[in-house]
Order: sequence, then C-alpha cells, then structure tokens
Amino acid sequence: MKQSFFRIINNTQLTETVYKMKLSGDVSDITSPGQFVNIKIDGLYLRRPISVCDSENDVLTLIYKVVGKGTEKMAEMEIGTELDVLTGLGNGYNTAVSGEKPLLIGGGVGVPPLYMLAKKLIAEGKKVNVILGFNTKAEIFCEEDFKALGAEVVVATADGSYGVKGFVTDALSDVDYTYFYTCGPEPMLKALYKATATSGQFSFEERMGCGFGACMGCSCKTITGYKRICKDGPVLEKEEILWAD
Amino acid sequence: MKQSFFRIINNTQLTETVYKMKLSGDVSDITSPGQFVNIKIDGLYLRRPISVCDSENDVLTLIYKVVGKGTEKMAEMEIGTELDVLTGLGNGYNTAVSGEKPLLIGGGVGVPPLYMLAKKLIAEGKKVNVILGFNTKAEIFCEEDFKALGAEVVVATADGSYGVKGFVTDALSDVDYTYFYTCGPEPMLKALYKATATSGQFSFEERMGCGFGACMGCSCKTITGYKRICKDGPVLEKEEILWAD
Amino acid sequence: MGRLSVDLCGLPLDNPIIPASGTFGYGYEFAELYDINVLGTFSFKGTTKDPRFGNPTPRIAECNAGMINAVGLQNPGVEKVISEELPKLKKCFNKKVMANVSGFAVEDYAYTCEKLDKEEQVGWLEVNVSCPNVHGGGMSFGTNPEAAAEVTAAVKKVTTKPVIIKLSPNVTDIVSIAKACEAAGADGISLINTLLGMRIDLKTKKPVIANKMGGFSGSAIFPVAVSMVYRVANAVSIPVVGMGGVSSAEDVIELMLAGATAVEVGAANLIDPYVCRDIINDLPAVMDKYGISNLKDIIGGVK
Amino acid sequence: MGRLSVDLCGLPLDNPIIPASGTFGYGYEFAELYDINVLGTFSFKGTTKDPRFGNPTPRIAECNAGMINAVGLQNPGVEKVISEELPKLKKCFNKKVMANVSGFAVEDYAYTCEKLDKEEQVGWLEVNVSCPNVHGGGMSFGTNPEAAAEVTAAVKKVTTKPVIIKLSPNVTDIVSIAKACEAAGADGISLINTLLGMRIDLKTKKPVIANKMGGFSGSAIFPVAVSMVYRVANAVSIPVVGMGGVSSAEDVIELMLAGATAVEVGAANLIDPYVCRDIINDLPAVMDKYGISNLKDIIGGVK
Repeated sequence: MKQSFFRIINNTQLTETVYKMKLSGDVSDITSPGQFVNIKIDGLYLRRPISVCDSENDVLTLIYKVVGKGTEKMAEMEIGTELDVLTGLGNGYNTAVSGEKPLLIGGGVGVPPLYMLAKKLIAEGKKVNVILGFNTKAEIFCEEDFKALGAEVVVATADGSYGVKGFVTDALSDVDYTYFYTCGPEPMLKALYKATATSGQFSFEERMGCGFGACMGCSCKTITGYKRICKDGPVLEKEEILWAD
Repeated sequence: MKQSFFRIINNTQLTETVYKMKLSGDVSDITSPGQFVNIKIDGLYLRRPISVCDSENDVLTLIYKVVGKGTEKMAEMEIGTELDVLTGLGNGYNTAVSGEKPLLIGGGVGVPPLYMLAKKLIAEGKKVNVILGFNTKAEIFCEEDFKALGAEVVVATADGSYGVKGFVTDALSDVDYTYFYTCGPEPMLKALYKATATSGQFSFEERMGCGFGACMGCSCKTITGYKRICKDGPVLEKEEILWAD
Repeated sequence: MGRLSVDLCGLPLDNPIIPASGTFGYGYEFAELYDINVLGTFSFKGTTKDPRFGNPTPRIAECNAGMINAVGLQNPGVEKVISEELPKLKKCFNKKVMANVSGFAVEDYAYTCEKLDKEEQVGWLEVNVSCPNVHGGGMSFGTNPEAAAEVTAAVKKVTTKPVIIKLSPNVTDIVSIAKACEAAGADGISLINTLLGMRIDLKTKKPVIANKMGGFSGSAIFPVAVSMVYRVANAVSIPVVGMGGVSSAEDVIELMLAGATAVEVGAANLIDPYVCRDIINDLPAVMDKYGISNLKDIIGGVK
Repeated sequence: MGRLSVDLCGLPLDNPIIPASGTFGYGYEFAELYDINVLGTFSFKGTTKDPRFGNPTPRIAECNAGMINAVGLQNPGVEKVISEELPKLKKCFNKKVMANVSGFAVEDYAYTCEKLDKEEQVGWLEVNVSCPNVHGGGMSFGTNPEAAAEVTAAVKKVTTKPVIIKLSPNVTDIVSIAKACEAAGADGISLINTLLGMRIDLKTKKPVIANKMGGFSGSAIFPVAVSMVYRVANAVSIPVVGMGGVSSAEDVIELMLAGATAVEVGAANLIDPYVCRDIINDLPAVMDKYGISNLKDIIGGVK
C-alpha cells in the first residue's frame, strides 16, 4: 500500500452512468490486476474503493459507475483536480495458474478490472477469451478495448439488444477454456460458480471501512477461514468460497 | 436580508494577518454602513460574519483579519471562487444624528466598517475626523483610504512606532466633534465610553449562530431590554449600553 | 391531500416539515424571507412561565458538521408570547403552530400549557423535558421515566390539545422514558433534543461557551437521531416526531422510514434560512427517485 | 523525557498518542507503513475468551463526518492472540502494548485478563464494558455502575497490570459509572466508546448495516467526547484516556485540556493510515503556537 497524490488527466462519460477517469501519479504499488485504489473525496468521510482498470507508465485508469454520493462527486471532478489515493490494495488475480486458454467473465461494472488482467495474460502469451454481460446495448463499454488487446470477445445482453441474448452463463458453452476469472454482481458470481467447468478466481465486493485490512469491516467466511475482502481479497479462489446463504 | 452568490474579484494581503477581499454580486440589501455579511465556507458548519468595508456598484469590499479556521480559509481563496453570502445583516450606523463634525474611532480590525461610514458622512456634507488605533506601525491599514475620502486622519500606535504614541483615547483631546462612531475591541469601547464627551454609537462583536436573529445566540442586555447583536445590533447607542461586568 | 401530507395527532399537516423550536423564533422573522405557510407547521421558541434572558455569552461554539448552543431558554414569558408574539405571528401564518414549553417544576409546565391551551392558534403542545442548558430543570425531567411521566400527566390535565413530549438523547434507555410518557397520556413523542457537547478554545484554554457545556446539534448527530427514532417508534403506538441533524429531503425520508410521522429541522435553519422551503420543494423529486408515492406510506417502513 | 511524554498509570509514554482498539489490528499491518515505535502505545483489537467471527456484513455505514461500524468483536480468541499475534507484534514493536479485552460474562473478562496478565509485552489492560455491537454483553456492563464495578473488581483480582475501564457514552450518567469503577479498583478510565447510530438505505429501505445499528465514530462525535472527558476527569482521581473523533494535534490538546492524560485515535486511522504518525510530528509546532511547553502540564488545564 502507498498513499500518494494523483492528478486527473481526463474524466469522460462512457454510458449513461459509467465514467472513465485517467489520473497521473505514482502507480508503483499496483502490482497485480484485480487490485483496487481507495480515494479520498472532499466532504465524504470514508474513502471510495475503485477497482483498477489499467495502470502503466504512471497513468492510472479507473472505470466507475455512478451509484451514490462518492461516485456522483467523482463524475463532476474536473481535469487537474488532485486526489489523495491509497494504491496497491487487495491481492489481485493470480495469472500463474491460468493455463493456456483463460476465460474472463465480467458483468456490468465488474468488467473494468478484467482489462488489466487480459493485458497481462496476453503479454504472458495466453489465448484470452472474454465474455462481457450487460443489461442492454446502451450499457455496453470496453468491448473494443478488449478486442484491441487481441482477446476474443463475446457480449451478452439480458434483453438481447446486442450479442448473445441472456446472461454470461448463456455464452459459456461456446468457449473452450482452461481456467476462468470473473468479477461482477453476486448473483452472476453464484451462477458462474455452478456453471463453470474448471477452477477459477472470483472478485468480491463489500462495504469497506478502511480498505487495507485494519477494521475488519468487510470480513467473510471461507473454507480456509475468515478473510478480509479488502486485504485477503477481493479475489478468492473458487475452492475456498463459502456463499453467505 | 438576502441570500446571493458572489464571485471573488481579488483577495490581497494588507498586513501580516489582515486581508482585503473584493467580491462582485448583488449588494442591494446592504443599506447602511456598519452592517455585516455572513459567508458560507466549505467544510465549516457556521457561516462567518464579516463587517462590510464598502459596497457600491455590485462590488462588496471586506477587510478581515485571520484569527481562526474560517478566516484562514478565506485568506487562501482564489480569484473566481463563488461564495454563498447572506447580505444586509444588522442595523448599521445611523448617520442622521451625527451633527456637522462626526468623529470615527476604529481599533485594529474594527477599522473597516468605518470606511463606508466615512464615505456616507462625507457624502452628506459633514466634516469627518478619524482616529485609527493599532499596536504597531506594521499593522496599520486603511489610513490612506480614509485620507482619499477627504477625512482628517490621526493614527495612534500602542508602541509609538507611528503617529500618536498610545491608545485612541490619547488622540481624543485634539479633536473637536459633535458625535462619534466606533468599532473595535471591547476594552477600547469601554475606554471610549468613559473618555468621550458626546453621545455616540458603538459596534459590538459576539459569537453568532445564525447572524439574522433566529437563534438568540448573541443576545446582550441593554438599558432598553434584551438585544440580539446580529439583528438589533451590532450598533448600539451609548445611552443604552449595559457593560457585562 | 397531497403526496406530502401526513396526520400528526389528529391534525393534518400539508407536509411533515416543521422548523424546530429555538431555530425559528416566533416565525415572523422568517416570514420576511419566504411565505412560511408552505411549512407543515413550526415549533416556536421554548416558552416558560416567566421571562428569561438565558445564559451569558458566548452561547455558540462551532463543531465539525454541527454546533453547540447554550442559549438557555431566552424568551419573553408565556404572557408576552400570548399578548405580543402570537398576534404578530397571526399576520403571517394561517396554520396551527406547535407551542414549545419548558419549565423548572411540574407546576411551571402545567401553568404555561394551561395558558397556551386557550389559544386558538396553537395546534400542539410540545413539552420539552430535555433542555440541556438550564440548571435544576429541563433535562432532568427527561432523564427519568417517572419525572417525565409526571410532567406529561400534569400537562394532560390542563389541555385538550395534543401533547408531544420532547425527549433528550442523553440517556441510557430512551425507550423506557418514551413508554412512560405514553402511559401517562402523551399524544406523541418528539426526539432527539441536542446531545451534551463541549469545546475548548486552545488560545484562551477556556471553554468556548460561557456555560461550559451546551447542546450539540447539526448534521453530525443525524445517525444518533435515526437510531433513537427507530427504537422509540418500534416501542410506542403514538406518533413520533423525528429530529436531529436533518438538512435535506433525503434526511426527512430516512427519519420517516425509521418511524417518524413528521420531521423537525433545527440547526440547518441557522445556516441556510431557506432550508425548510427548499426541502419541501425538493421532496417530490426525491420521492420519485426512491419510488415513493405518498410520504405517509413510508412512516416506519424500514424493512 | 521529551515535551510530549506523559505517565499513564505508572508507565511512561513517549507521547500520549494511542491508536484505538479495532482501528489498528494487532499492529503489525501498520508497521508495514511506518515505524510504529513512534507511538505512545496502541490498543490492540478487542480480544475475547473464544474466537469470534463477529456480525454479518455489511458492517460499515458512512455518515456525515463519521462512520458506523458493527464488526462485533471479530478476533481469534485470547489463546491465538498470545500464541500468534503477540509474537508477530514483537518483531515490529518494542514498547508495551495496551491489551483490549471484551467479554459476555464477568468470568470471561477475568479469564482473558488472567491470560494476558502473563504476557510481558502487555503494559495495560483496557477492559471494554461498552461495545455496542454484541448482544447480551459488552455495553450492558457499561450502562450500570454495579455491573461495571463487578467487572473491574473481577479483573483486578487476576492481574497486577494497570486496568483501564473503557466506558460507553450511551448513558444518562457516565460520571457515576466512572466513580463506581474507580471505587472497585480501576487504575484508569478510557472514554468515549462509540455512540449508538443507524443509517437506512433509501434505495432498499433497509438498514445499511446488517445488524441494523452500530457504533458511530469519527470527528462528528468529538464535542461529546470533550464534554464526557471533562466531566469524568473532574470526578475521579485516576487517569483518563480520552478518545472520540480525534484526528489532529489540536484535537489531542483539546482533549488533554479537558482532562485526558493520553488520547486514543480511532476512526481517523481508517481514513488516513498515517494519521497517528502525523499527529505526533505535528504536536511540537502546534504546542508552540498555543504556548505549551510540555504536554503533561496541560492535563485538565481548562480554566
């Protein structure tokens, strides 16, 4: 973990509620895809955890959805604004176990961290398939970005307005994969837990206090013991997950 | 009272701790010298009451001393910043009773509201004498501004580094006056209450809640009953003052 | 009956927004700023049997997201409130007002309430057993179920108007006090009054407030208000008027979900004199955002 | 003995800054961020006889100038704290640590304290009779003078280390509880634990926190802390450890003027992990600004 100051380079709207922010600053502590940063926002007490979409050459890219006061304020931030950011939080995805044909499955605002993961896997010489799930065509983002990396991309929309009609699980049968990585809403994670054929890694969300393991605000039970989503997670292996109900 | 938004035109340092801020906005509710405005400052709960130094042609001039968090933040404000301001607060000085030769006596940060008062009295054709009291030469401000209006100005410094050595009361005997107006620290007001030969008006300070008469936070006892410094004051007539101890 | 209307102890309110006692004077000063008839009602300055100057100054201290006051029930006394303040109010407010009453003995409360009972302008009596800023009275009635019940019963004897008892949060068990008031005949409970707070001036090394401590209010205390409104509303059958740090339409909805039938707005009036009018204007859009058709349907609606 | 040094129950502290229990884990995680030997000491995560997972999630809610937590004393149990956590701590902290202990019965407290008494690394036992987040225990001991005294006496019997009782602010009369603990042999009092608070999610109409209510902390509660520290410090002769919303060197000085011998920093650690180190660095300049030569001279110095 490192505390440092970032300056906003740009902050653009991708869909009705999703924004992309690029910031310049010290990204040296961001060592794995799937990690997150925790941002101090003027006027709000708790920092806001946002997953890292990309991190390279002192530029940090975040894609976030406006869901509350914090992200509302982020969406209004102007270029040049300086932000106090804790970087390098969370364990991130482990790419060493992916095999030759990893599959990445993202739903909605769970898509962004998979971008940096795809980049890393491709750099490691692996053949990356990506399934992205959205409610409807208007909500799609990042499809072209994954294609530009050289990944095979399938998009599923719940209303069938684009790509495969249905959920990400409906697109699963067409792909041949050695391992999978996923991030998205909990119902999707649960469905994938059942529908997937291989081992894999899941990224979880929880309301956090500190984001760096101090407060036990985001603990969960796993087969291997109690884990803090912010510090021991947010990525858990399929085999250790204990669903809450 | 009116709530409106002002934009900072400039914000310059006059002495080590005193700043002058000019703001553009609707000053139509500022009807008398000696009134004050109440400024909302980001991150602070209560507004900050600041006496009006001048108000003309939609430009509001404030001179303030950095004494705490609020004024520290004001001193750091940049040109173009927009401020939420309540204007037209307090009764202000009554110039109708001044006679031909009013005397204005200001001490330290009590000097600024006398500027607009001097301007009004001079516009009314009166011969204005001003006594300004400061601790030391380096703390003097506004002397030239009063002279530029056409007032006779005497400065007293406690350490004798400029002008009359001593307090404003030490400069009193040289002036011929029909009435007086004063603003400054309470010990100075008390000394003037005894040392002055005529009737006069005193402007008081108190910690305020609202600044517009709602909360009774700044009440004081007077010969004519309980008064709210923010609404029935800050200016009291000599004859109604009841000193607290 | 609009989307915002509620019923408070048998009297209709066009909306649940009520400026809290001590932050709205006797109303007519705010009437210079906006038409105060847009309000549900308001609770006027705490009134006692005899006139009071209150505490020495300074009476105000700033805090993070709040403020401390130690005004100490400055008011002209009930006779003058009736002879001078209510007639002035009548010219600008055509609704029933909530009369806020304090005292230093059970008989004081009864005396003042009996006088105000005769006034047609008064809709509700809000009986403050929780003022932290007066010695030998006020809050001491509100920290003990028996004493609070005794005041309630004494007041109920002298009035036919709805009696709402205003409770202090500075207690171990606010629920037992609320229940005691209900059992003694209270028609409603309002809460929370201010928390006891203190600030010290680092320069002078003295308390900022002359009276040393005072009542802490402002948005800082809102989570305490939500918790206490929730607990009391789940324990009594009479209406609860919620307050404590409310400054937005969202806050109003949150307190109503917790169990409030109406909501008082206090310290926020001192920072933004138009806040109650703005909240009333904002409510319909905020209700739409959260799928709420009628405010009265959400009272105590937290799942 | 520097300008910042104080004495806490007979043990010297280089400075009065103590990260509060539950915001600093067992210390070694913060040791990755800075040398935690700069601290006066710290109070480790609330430890119980048996291991606990704590409450379901969500356990955290945001508030204006503060937060609510309902962690519910998650900890590995005293045996593992001694066998695993303390050895890890030893590698990065060469001072005495404050051991924070909670329980659900008087015997639990005694059991846990007796185990920790044997540990040379432990300097003080901070006995928490004020956790708002566990049912059938915790806070209920701290809302009643007799129960608090009983815990104090039971713990005192099994240890020779200084015992500091941590009190809840959610009471009518914190002074009587502090006095009862003093009479039962407590060597110090620490306060305030969190206020009971609640938030409701307007979208889901459910409490934000799974456990409904939780402990409200953060700078919002600072004025309540100042008031309670002042009242307790003026009523007891044993040292008071002040806490509640402290986040700056100025706050530390204000609580010490109110009567605190040392100051715990809680929620602020979660927002700014370096805050305790920064406060310690800032103190000398802030002391100069306010004409303070030595911190120990200002304890209870409010005029």
